[in-house]
Amino acid sequence: MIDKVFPSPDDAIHDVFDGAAIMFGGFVSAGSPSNLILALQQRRTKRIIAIANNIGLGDKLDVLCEQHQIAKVIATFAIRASAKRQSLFEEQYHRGEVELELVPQGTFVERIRAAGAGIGAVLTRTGLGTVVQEGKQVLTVDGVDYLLEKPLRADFAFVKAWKADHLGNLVYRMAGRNFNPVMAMAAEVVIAEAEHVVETGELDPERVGTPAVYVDRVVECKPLQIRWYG
Amino acid sequence: MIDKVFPSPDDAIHDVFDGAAIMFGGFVSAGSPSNLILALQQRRTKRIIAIANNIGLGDKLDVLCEQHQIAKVIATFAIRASAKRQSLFEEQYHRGEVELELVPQGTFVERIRAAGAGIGAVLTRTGLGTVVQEGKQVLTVDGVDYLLEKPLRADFAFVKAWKADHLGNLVYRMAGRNFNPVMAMAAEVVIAEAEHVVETGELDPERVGTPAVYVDRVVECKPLQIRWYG
Amino acid sequence: MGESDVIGLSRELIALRVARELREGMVVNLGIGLPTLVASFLPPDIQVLFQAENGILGYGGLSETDFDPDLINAGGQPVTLLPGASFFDSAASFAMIRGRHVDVAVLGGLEVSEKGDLANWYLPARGGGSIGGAMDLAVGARRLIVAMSHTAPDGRLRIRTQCEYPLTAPGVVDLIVTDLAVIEVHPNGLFLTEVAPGVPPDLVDARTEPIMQHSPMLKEMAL
Amino acid sequence: MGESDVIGLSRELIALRVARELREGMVVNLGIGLPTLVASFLPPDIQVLFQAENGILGYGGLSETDFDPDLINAGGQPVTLLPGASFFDSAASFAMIRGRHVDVAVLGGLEVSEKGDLANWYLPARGGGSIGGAMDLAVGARRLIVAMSHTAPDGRLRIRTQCEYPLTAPGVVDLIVTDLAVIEVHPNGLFLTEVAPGVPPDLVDARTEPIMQHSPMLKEMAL
Repeated sequence: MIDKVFPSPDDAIHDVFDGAAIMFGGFVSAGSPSNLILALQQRRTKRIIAIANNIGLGDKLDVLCEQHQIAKVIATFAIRASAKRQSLFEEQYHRGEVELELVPQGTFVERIRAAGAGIGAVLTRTGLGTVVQEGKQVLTVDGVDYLLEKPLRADFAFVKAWKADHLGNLVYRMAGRNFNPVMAMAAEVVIAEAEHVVETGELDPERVGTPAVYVDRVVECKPLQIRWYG
Repeated sequence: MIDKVFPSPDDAIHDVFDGAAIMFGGFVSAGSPSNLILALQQRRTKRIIAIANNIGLGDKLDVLCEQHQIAKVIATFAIRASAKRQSLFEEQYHRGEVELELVPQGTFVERIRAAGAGIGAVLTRTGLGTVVQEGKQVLTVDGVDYLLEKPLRADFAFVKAWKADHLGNLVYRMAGRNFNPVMAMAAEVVIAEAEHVVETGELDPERVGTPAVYVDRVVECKPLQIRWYG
Repeated sequence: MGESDVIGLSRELIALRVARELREGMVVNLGIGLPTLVASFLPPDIQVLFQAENGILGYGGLSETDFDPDLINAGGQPVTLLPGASFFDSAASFAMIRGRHVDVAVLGGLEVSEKGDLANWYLPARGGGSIGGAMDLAVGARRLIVAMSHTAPDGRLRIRTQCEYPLTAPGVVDLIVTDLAVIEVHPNGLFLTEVAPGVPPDLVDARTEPIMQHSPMLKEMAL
Repeated sequence: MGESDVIGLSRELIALRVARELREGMVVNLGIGLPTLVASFLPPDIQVLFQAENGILGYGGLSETDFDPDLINAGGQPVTLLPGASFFDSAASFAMIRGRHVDVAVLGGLEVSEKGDLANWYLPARGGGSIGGAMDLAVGARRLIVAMSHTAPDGRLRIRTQCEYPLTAPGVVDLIVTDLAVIEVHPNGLFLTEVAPGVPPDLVDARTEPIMQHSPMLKEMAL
């Protein structure tokens, strides 16, 4: 019987290498693979290219900046409107110590989906006439201009589910879906933390949000609380 | 309170006009809006452009050929391997009475999704080096060739759900999903037949397959049995 | 400046005025900040579906009681669910937005040009900013309402001939609602249709860089 | 021709030979017709996930009892579910296929060229055909196995220097399993690796248009 369950977050991420591009699911407090991120901090993996919707004060991802583990962030949300409390990432960004590629959120998720779905590029009107357009091809289809945005893939994806089975099926809860299902399609190795791991066959096939084919490893973890400073 | 429920299939399709492009959800016996199709037969709507995965002997869609209601079919499956029993559509196609645009199934569904999702075109390797490529632009992204396939939209979409609420949320059952969720995104007017209509609030938000925003009209119908000759 | 600083609408009244634009059955996305307040001022007889780009359709007010990390709006705030709500992933959410299935988006603004260009993501003072869902909402929503204070805290004009800050999207704004006025963006320029109670039209003109046409129906806002 | 017509594998034995190619944990899509039979010949100790492009991962054998219209494979046949199955829509299903998440696709064939071109959708005799999911599977599957009779019922050669029928996809076939032989498609041509019990290699050569290399390990199939 196929069994993808690993005993600990550390075991589950054993082969993450320095310089790896890693996708992190989650939107602020919802569906964030916090335990896997903390295991990454423990391992002191270096020069990470972090692909995540948001990095900010209160995000577990920001913790990776403590030891300067992140070289580059590809995100939609990284610099906050208020300068009152800065994240570690913001401090390092303003000092020029980390690179930031800011992507519109719809383009971000669609580029990831394209990578997972074998689509060559995304044609979107989002970003036309803005700095997002810089260096990109504009394509006209039936008289309408679109930006050509390339697929975004990674070496690893860290995702968070509510439930998982031993086969690797994932069930999400409420707004905990967000980027997790598409990221699980777009990385070489997909590692899922789940609040509950159940026997294969116990999940309702109608409720599976990520089919087992996409998931390489599963680890059961109590979710960590995230305090977001919006 | 928003209430999208109509009393009968005929009421629900009252404004379908001659020459309309209509998407029909369903894959063979699963998730086919058979009651809406039969209402369309009753209305004798003419020159229909039918966008459906399959049309064949046993499909309710084939019934529309009895009175030559269909002018053109855009489908993935229309001509069967066996010549033993032909559908009405096949007979009319071979006599040159109806037009057929055959599309690879993955391209078919992705073109519909693109229309619904505001994506300018689909870049896919499927169809390259085949007759599907004829007349289409080939685009090279990072050294790989792709066919540029245009979005596919319609005036109406007829979809079939297991359950619906008065607000227009749809819940699908098993392989009854197929093309229904994407077609519901890609048409001006979306009409859903559902086996069970329940009060708004009774559906599990986690199980909604098509959010209410996409659905204009709902009608409760006993599903009709479909006998498929494969 | 002394007197004029206290005229005009509060943030809550701006939100209330924006809420008047919403109609039964509309799908509405509210941006972070001031726009979030709009939900609180919806007339009780109108059923609107609020979309949160992080994957909820049909959420209700903010949740005052317990915090469920999986039930938040796009600003990270805990929300409640209304009957008929649904959840979906971010790909589906932005398909909904980009595909023009959201009837109205209400966003905050830093600058709006007379051509309807919007700048609302890059903060020059911070040397950076975050795009989030703003560019997709600006381009995808069928109608875009910008809710903001008419001028910046330092008095800088925000409604301009041309935006100076990096754009969120060009030519997308349909309506501007500020503490001083309601302004429509037409193909041939800005159109002043309402002023806040006690605000003379020439004050609005003085605090708006481009020349606006005044509607023949120009009136004081009914709040 | 008389004698030779009865040599070679039955459809079931072709399916059995194909099933030997499958490994624990693989995601496998079986085309309509002969390939469907492969599921019945899977060794019991191997867990494979069968994908049906109409939106099922993890289905089992055909359902002999009652017919549920919503639980069918891509051929429209009623199937059973195995523990760990899941459902998804067609967009998600072809994302899975096109995105190279299907390890093996087994398709029927009308013609295969020495370059691995596949023709399997257009039926000249019918003046038409149906593409279905074949083109996406041919392009998207990590490994493509074609299972077919070595020659057409009228004796026409199916393994050809060039396909004459309209292509499903060029250069996609990895392995051909027929009633007579197992043939690998290499960048430099075809490679005969196995013959059916009692079938001499030169018979396979005679019924194959392009010249094949014979593997130094060429052997009779173990069934």
